[in-house]
This record gives sequence, C-alpha cells and structure tokens, in this order.
Amino acid sequence: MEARDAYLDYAATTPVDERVLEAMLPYYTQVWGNPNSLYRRGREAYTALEAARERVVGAIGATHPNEVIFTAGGTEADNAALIGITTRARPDGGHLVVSAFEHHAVLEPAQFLEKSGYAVTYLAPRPAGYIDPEDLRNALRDDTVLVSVMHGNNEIGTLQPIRELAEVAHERGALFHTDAAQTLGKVPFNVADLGVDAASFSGHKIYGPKGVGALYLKRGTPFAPMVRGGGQEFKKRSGTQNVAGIVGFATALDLVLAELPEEAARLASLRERIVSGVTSTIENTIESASYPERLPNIAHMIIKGVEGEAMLLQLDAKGVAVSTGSACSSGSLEPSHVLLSIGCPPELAHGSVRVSVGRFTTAEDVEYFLEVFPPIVERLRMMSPLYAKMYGSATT
Amino acid sequence: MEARDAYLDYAATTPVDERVLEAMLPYYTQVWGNPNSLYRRGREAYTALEAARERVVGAIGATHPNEVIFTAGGTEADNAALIGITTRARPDGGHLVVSAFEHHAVLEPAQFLEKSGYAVTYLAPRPAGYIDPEDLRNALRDDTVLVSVMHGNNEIGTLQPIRELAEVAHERGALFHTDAAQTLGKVPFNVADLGVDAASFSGHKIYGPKGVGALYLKRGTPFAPMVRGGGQEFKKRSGTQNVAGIVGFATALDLVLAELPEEAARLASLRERIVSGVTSTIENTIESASYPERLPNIAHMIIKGVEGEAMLLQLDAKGVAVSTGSACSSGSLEPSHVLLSIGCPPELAHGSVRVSVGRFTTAEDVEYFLEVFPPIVERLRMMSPLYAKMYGSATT
Amino acid sequence: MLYSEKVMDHFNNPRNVGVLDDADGIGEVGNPVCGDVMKISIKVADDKIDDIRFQTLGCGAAIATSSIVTEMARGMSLEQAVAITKKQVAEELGGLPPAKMHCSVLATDGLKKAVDDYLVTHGRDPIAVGTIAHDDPEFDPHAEEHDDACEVTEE
Amino acid sequence: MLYSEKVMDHFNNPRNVGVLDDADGIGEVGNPVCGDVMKISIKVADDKIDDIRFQTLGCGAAIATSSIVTEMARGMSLEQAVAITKKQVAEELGGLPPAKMHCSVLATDGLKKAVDDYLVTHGRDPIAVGTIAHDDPEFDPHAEEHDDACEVTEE
Ligand SMILES: Cc1ncc(COP(=O)(O)O)c(C=O)c1O
Ligand SMILES: Cc1ncc(COP(=O)(O)O)c(C=O)c1O
Repeated sequence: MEARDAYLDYAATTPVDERVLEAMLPYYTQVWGNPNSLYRRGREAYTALEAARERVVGAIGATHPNEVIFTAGGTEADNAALIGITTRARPDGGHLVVSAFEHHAVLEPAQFLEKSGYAVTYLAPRPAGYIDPEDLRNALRDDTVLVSVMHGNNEIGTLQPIRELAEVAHERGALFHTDAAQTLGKVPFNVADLGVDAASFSGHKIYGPKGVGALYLKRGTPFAPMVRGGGQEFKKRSGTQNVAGIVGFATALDLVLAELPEEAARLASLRERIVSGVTSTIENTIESASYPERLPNIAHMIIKGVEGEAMLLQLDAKGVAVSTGSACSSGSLEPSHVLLSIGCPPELAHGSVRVSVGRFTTAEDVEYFLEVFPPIVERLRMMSPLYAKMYGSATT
Repeated sequence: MEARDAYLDYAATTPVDERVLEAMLPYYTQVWGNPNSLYRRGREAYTALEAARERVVGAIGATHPNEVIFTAGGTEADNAALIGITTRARPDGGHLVVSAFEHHAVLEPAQFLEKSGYAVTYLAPRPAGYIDPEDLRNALRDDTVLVSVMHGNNEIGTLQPIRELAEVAHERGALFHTDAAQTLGKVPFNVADLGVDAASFSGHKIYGPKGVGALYLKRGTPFAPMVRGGGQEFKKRSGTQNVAGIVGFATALDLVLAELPEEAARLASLRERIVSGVTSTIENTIESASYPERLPNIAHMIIKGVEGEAMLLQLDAKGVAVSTGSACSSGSLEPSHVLLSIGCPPELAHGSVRVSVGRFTTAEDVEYFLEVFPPIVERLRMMSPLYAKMYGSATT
Repeated sequence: MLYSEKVMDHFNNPRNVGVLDDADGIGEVGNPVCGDVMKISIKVADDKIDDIRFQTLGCGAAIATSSIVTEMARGMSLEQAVAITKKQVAEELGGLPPAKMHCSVLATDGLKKAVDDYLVTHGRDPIAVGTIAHDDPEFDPHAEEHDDACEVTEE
Repeated sequence: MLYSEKVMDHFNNPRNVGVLDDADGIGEVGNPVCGDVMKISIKVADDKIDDIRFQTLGCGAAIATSSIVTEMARGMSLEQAVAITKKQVAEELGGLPPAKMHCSVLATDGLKKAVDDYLVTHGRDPIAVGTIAHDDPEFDPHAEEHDDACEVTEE
C-alpha cells in the first residue's frame, strides 16, 4: 500500500483547472485595463468582462445581462442577497425564513438582520435532510419578505426541492433566494426552471479561482448594494472588477457544464463506493442523511465513537484529505449546526466525516481511502475511554 | 510622429507586474488548498496566506498580524472601515467627518450611514487641494466617532496632512481612517508614523491583481464585519480567501516599496514635464490644485473650453490613455465632485484631464503625449460654439 | 459602456462642422455648466434645409449626434426636420449607451431651435416651440437614461 | 491554525496509552457531547507517580496534551502533579493554537482527578479539589481562548 495524495475534499475547494488558468492569464499582463475606462485598454477589459457575464447569464438560464453581478465569492453573494434584498424590499422590518442548515454565509447575515430588527425563522429540515415545502408554508407570514434555502447542502449533500419551495414562497408574496455554491456545475441549475429570484455562486467550487463569485438577481428584484462606491456592476456592487477572476469563473462554468452529465454519473458511482465501502467494513458507521435527492459528489457519514479532527489528521498523515463537522475542527464549542439540525446528537456529530470527490478523483484514490480508513478508526476507538464501554469492542 | 501605446492612466489601474504574476501562479494549480482546512493542502495555503499577511503587516508598519485583513479591493476596505467602525463604536448614532473629496468608495458608505441615522459632515478642502487641520478641528463634535480623510487624492493628486489630522481627531476622541489606495507604494506609508486607526489599500494600483485589497485595523479598534459567514480573517471578513490574489498583493507591495525612492523621483520628473509641457504650449490651461505636497505620479490640469471625454477619446485614437473628471465620462450629470470641492467651476471641471505615470512610462511616452495633445485641444476648441467667444481664439 | 462604430466615426470625422456665415436660422442649446453646448446654423430654401452646420462643445456622443443630425436634416422640409426624434438619432447612429441618450436631445433641440429661429425672423409662426426639451426649466436630460435593470437599486 | 511539530508528534505517537489494570487512582473528565473525554490511571509509590496511562476521545490537541501530561507527571510527587498548569502543558508542546488551549485543561484536570481519587480511596484528603475546572458547573472550556485581536469584533 503506497502512500498517495488523495484529495477528497472537493466540496471545500477545488484546484483551478489548467484550462481556466490559461483563459485567465491574458487578463493580468496583457488585457489589464480598468473595464470602467473609456479608452482602448478599458474597452478591451470591458468587452472581456461583459462576454464573461453573457456566458454566465446563458449558463444559468437568466435572460438579461444585468441579472448577473460578480462578487468576491459565494459568501459575499449570500450576504448581499440576504441583506440587500431584505433591507430594500422592507426597510422597516419584516420576516425572513432561512433553513436551519444554511451555510454560515447565509445564517450570519440572517442573524445580523435579526439583530437589526427583522424577525427570522430558522426552519428545521426533516431528519432525512430536506426542507419540506409544507413546513415552509407553515412558517410563512404575511410580512415574510425573503426565503433562503440552499440548493444543495454543503455537508450532508442533500438537494432541496427548490422549485416547490420557491412556489410556496411566491404564493405568499415572499421572494426566494437559493445558495447554489455547491450545486452549480454538479446538477442542472436553471433559474427559470427553479423559479428563484436570486441565487449565489462561488468560483472555487467549480475549478475556478478563489475570491470570485456571482449573484443572480432576477430583473426587478429589490436590492440595495452592500459594497458602495464607483457604481460598478450596474450600481449593485462597487469596486474595480476582478476581470481575470471573472473570466476564470465564466470559463470554469463553461467547462463544468460541458462535462456535467458524464461527470455527475462518474462521481455518483465513486460516492456510492465510498458510502458502501465505509459502512460495510467499519462497524457502527452510518450515512448521515437518507434523503435520496443528493449531490453526486458528497458522501457524509457518522463514525460512532470517534472524534472528527483526530480522524482527519490521521487520514492526512496518510495523504488523504477529508473534512469533518466536529466542533474541534471549526474552533467552536458546537459541532456542525447542519448535523444538529437534522437531529443528529452532538456526540455523533463530532464523529462525522465528509468525503467529497471531483474532477481529478480516481477510483484508486477511493480504494486507497477505503484501505487506510478502517485501521485509523480502529486505532482511535481503541484509544477512547468510552468506545468499548458503549459499543462493546473497538475492533472494526 | 509614430503612433504609440502611451498608457498614462496609472492612477486608474496598473498592469500586473510579471514578477507578481509569477509569484501568484503556484496558488492556482499547485498550492490550491482551502487555507481554512486542517490537512496538508490547507496548511500549505494557510502558510502562504499568513506569510503574505506578515509581509503586508511589516510593510505598513503594523505590529500584529491580526491588524491586516484582506478584502476584495480598496472599495470593500473603505466600506468596511466606514460602516464597520462606526456601527460598532456607536451603534445608536453619532457623527462622522469625511472630506468632501473622498473617493466614492468612502463617500457612498458615508451617505449610507447618513441615511441610517448618523450625522455626517462633508468637510470642504481648501482650494489649494488639502484638508486643513483647523477646519477639521472646527468640524469635530463630542459625538464624532470617525474621521476619514484620504492620504492622497486620486484625481488632483494632493497629499493630505494625515498625521496632523489624525492627531486633531484623536484629541477629540474620534477614530481616524485614511484611504491610502493611491499612496501605498508611491510615498512612504507607515501606520505608526501617521497615527491612523484604519487604512485601506488596493492591489491593482500597485501592479498587483484587481479584486484584492487590504484593511489595516489597529488593535482594539471597534469593528463589525461587513461580510459575515465562515469567520475567516479573524472573524472580520468572511469568505474563502483569494490566496493567489493575496500573495500577488503582498508581492506587488514588496516590489513597489523596494523601488520607491528612485521610482518616485523618476515619476515626479515625468509629472513636472507633463504639467510644464501642457501649460506652456497650450493657452488657457492650468494645473488644478496648487498644494505642493503631492503624489509624484499624478498630473491634473484644466484645459479651458474643452470637454474631457472628447479629449480622452481623441487621445485614445492616438494611442494615449488618460482620464477626465467630466460629467460625461462618469455617466452622471455633475462633473468631478473633487474639482467642485476645491472651488473649480463646473464648466472648467468638465475640461479636466488627469495624466498619471507609472512603472512602465517612459520619457518618450510623455513627449509623445505632449506632441499629440495640443492639436487635439485646438481642434476641439475650434469645434466649440463658445471658445472663440470666451477666449478670443481657438488656436493654441 | 461602448460607443458603436458609427458613433466613433461621426465623432472622429464629424460632418458639417462650422457656422454658416449667411445663416437663415441659428439654434443654440445647452449650457457649459452641464458640459455640452450645441449651435446649429441652417440655410433654408423652399422651406427645405438647404445647408447646415454645427458647432458642439461636448462629449463624444454630443459631437456624434450633432454630426448625424445635420446629415439627417439636410434636404428635409422644416416640418420633417423638427419631427426628428432623439430615438431616430440614436438609431441612426447604431444605438447609444443608455447614459448618453440625452445627447441626442441636444441635437434635435438645436435643430428645432434653428428652424424656429428661421421662421420667427421671417415673420412666421414657430413650429417646434413646446417640443423643445431644453426650453423646459424642469428638463433633466438624464431623467430617462436610467438603466432599467437598476430600477430598484438604490435607496 | 497550525499545530506545532511536537503536538503532531504526540498526536501521531501518543505515549502511555491505555489503562493500568491495577491503577491506584483513576480520573475521568470531559463529555462526549462536547467531543472530548479523557481518562487517566495512575500507580502511586512513595507519594510519587510511578506509572501512568491515558485514554482520550478527542481532537489532535486533546490527544497530544493527554500524552504529554503523562510524560510530565511520571515521577512527580502528587503535589507537583496537581500543580501542573495548562500553560505549562501548552508550553511543553511548543504552544497550542488559541482555539485549542482548553484541551490542556482537560489533561491537567484528568490528572488532578486521578490524584484525588488515589488520595480519597486511600482515606486521605484530596489536594486538587476546588482547582478542577471541569468540576465547576459554570466551566466553559472556550471562555479564555478568544483571539485577542477579536476582542471587539462581533456585536
Ligand atoms: C453552500 C455554500 N455557500 C457559500 C459558500 C461560500 O463561498 P466562498 O467560499 O466563495 O465565500 C460555500 C463554500 O465555502 C458553500 O459551500
Ligand atoms: C482613492 C481610492 N480609493 C478607493 C479606490 C477603489 O479601489 P478598488 O478599485 O480596488 O475597489 C480607488 C481606485 O479605484 C481609489 O483611487
């Protein structure tokens, strides 16, 4: 068993694809003008920027170039959507619904709005890992201004019934935002099909650069900018645009969509192998969420009686990169709010592991992981003062 | 007279230096981990990120790594400083002072705060182009929470007496922020010497990439984050960091500082040549601001009886890139607020031209500009229904 | 913001620049405080525009719209000339960036003024008065040029 | 957040793992709900720690601090052992990331409990009681580990 470099955390970030980097390079040292300048160098940059925008607009099924504004990432897009839509649509307060298992990039601005005087419902998902449209219906109020439910959960990997949820929101007159950072390029994403008013995207999840993302805002959606200044991005997001990064994002999106159907099938089979491999060879392990609609690339499991960071570090020592929802790994006292939200007890949440595959993952990477993982679990269980007591034996 | 490519708008943006790009490249396809991940790839990215931070911290004379947070540019840094400091230090309202000739990236968040219930004084500069510390003293109130005066003005190029201004603010218990997007790397900048509590920087003004900047926040300065989420950047700015861009920014800063003294002298003499060349060969032209403390690289002149965008486009046709404060170029009705603030009448402000030099500007570029510019002015003046009436003759 | 090729052509090679020494009518609109002023002089024969010249202080679009309006108007009857709309001017140029649409008002207003000047100095009734945007003290040239995607942008 | 080399060494090669079958004293602290539980067993001879073992469920720092505390305590008098501070544990490891400082409390508390357990089961007075953070119902392991640059960060 040779040591490998098995990166299995594509849901955290991805390498920039060589083809993407290639597309970006001219915009550092050749076409480097300010796209807001009128002379040739500015016009060249402007043309590249708008061409990139058109590509993104087309790729997500938007209808008008002004519906896509570029941001510094998924987090900024989420913040801008939550705060920008809410404060503009209802400056004097009102009600928001966000799912309880949103990314912090949605939860934190929701909490900020709560402190600023808005009422916020943190809607619990069903234990299987999805937001039930009926639960949303019951949470809506006459003054609900915005509902935000992510398209695919970044930890447990479940997809949400966005079209139904958006419909329920709209019936009650609320706007609908979805955080699609994890789904763009992994499952079909079309704003018209889903019927959303706003959606967030992140470049570095799709083999594009870090520090660039986009916000889809359907025409006419109320919006107050978060970053104010020179009035770039149709006055919706000021600041000289990261032209190279934006070209990278658009290129990455093109590539990932071109390869989507085959790649999704390939990743799904790797994912299945991971889940069945772990749960069949290591006792007291389960998949975290049972909802069948899911991202093809994220496997998420509970390894009972083990702490996540310790697993992660031991896997790292073997050249395997994964992530965990344990409290220790996040530097907070609480384990993953996502797992807690679907009813996973904290002592099990501490032992969660997320294995996510991507473009450069091979079957060998997966087999290697499945080979090195059981002895690690066994070793940690043997080192635990509780495992034998609780589960009988530490051997796998 | 051969057509050239004479880029003379370095104050708008700069090309990425090849050495900077070189330094960035590994962070796209080799060291591409998420710096917030614990395994090797994450640690490598984290190490690079923190090394870049240390370099910036050292370069600006900060004392602690946590004093520098990376942003998506100068605009975001300005917004975060204005809104983050004010709302945290005085959540229930208070008073701000900003100079009337700040960049929109400062003015717009100030106006946002004004709409949110803060009182804002837009302090007029003296006609020579500087903020007088006595004027600031008179503007301060007991409830003044923050003063923001830019270090160097991006249009007229005058430097502001930041140390004195910060002292005056501090005497009255107010915090002090300076927008140093235009000065970093062009004149010495040291947070301790200047005595500021916060300062904003932008990468693409110093031969670094667009879409990256930094905010200096002195330890203990009250601050509420603008972008919230995963808690990156010491919980002060969430979002997966743009590692490549940040490394580029730090590298660009190193380079620009290493070359500063000689380069500043070289640029200053190019600047002098531009101002004396234009004002001596074209009648009815003047330098816009007389304050002697100024950026070495920005020449700013009023060309009476001409509209700026027309000049800009005609220069562009000759391969020369400059900028203007005319209303038309900005898409707004008003010409440059900077020129109006120093008492320049709107009809003259429409005819302003900013010529800014940089690393790759040669004496030949400048001479070429000085050659092609007079006939352009003459032609436009001859086309004007007013020039002959107002100034006697359209010939230069 | 990009100018069309035709705008750039008319800006770089403006047609009919100057003042007709023996003009029958002169129209001047705009204000240097706003950055654009246009003056049109016309010769009229048989109630048609026989010759036409312009002078413009202003941006690329102001110069280009001035230039094209002189081309459009030449040979037109006075009625036809005052009926030229800013939309036609913009279309003739292959479009204008939204922020520049007001420049075409400058051109059509200048032409209207010149026609009325001719009519009034020849003892006839003006035909454009009331349709000249620049005569309206409330006129804001930028009022219509907001980008419609920004309708609900700023507070 | 980076672990020092010494932390990683103790995490990857923890010393003194296990339970002493004939332990004189046993200390168990922590809670699986919080993600870390530690159990220390000691053999005592001449009021010195003669042998020592640990078991830990927890993160890298929890395991490393457990491991090093067993090395530090071995051979110490009981008084010396209960006087080991979390700061000493962290220093001995070449430092701990701020977010992990609480892990060293787990290790010192486990040791203190084991010593008191030995003393009490041998009819003597406990010497650590009152200094064991985990006995305090108000104890928040994370209370002290805020990054001091963030003092004024969040509302
Ligand atoms: C669901 C989700 N939303 C938002 C983000 C944040 O995006 P970014 O890292 O580009 O700020 C991420 C990833 O970090 C994510 O997984
Ligand atoms: C003084 C000043 N502040 C802020 C900015 C904005 O910086 P950025 O373009 O990185 O958003 C600029 C340049 O555009 C500037 O000149």
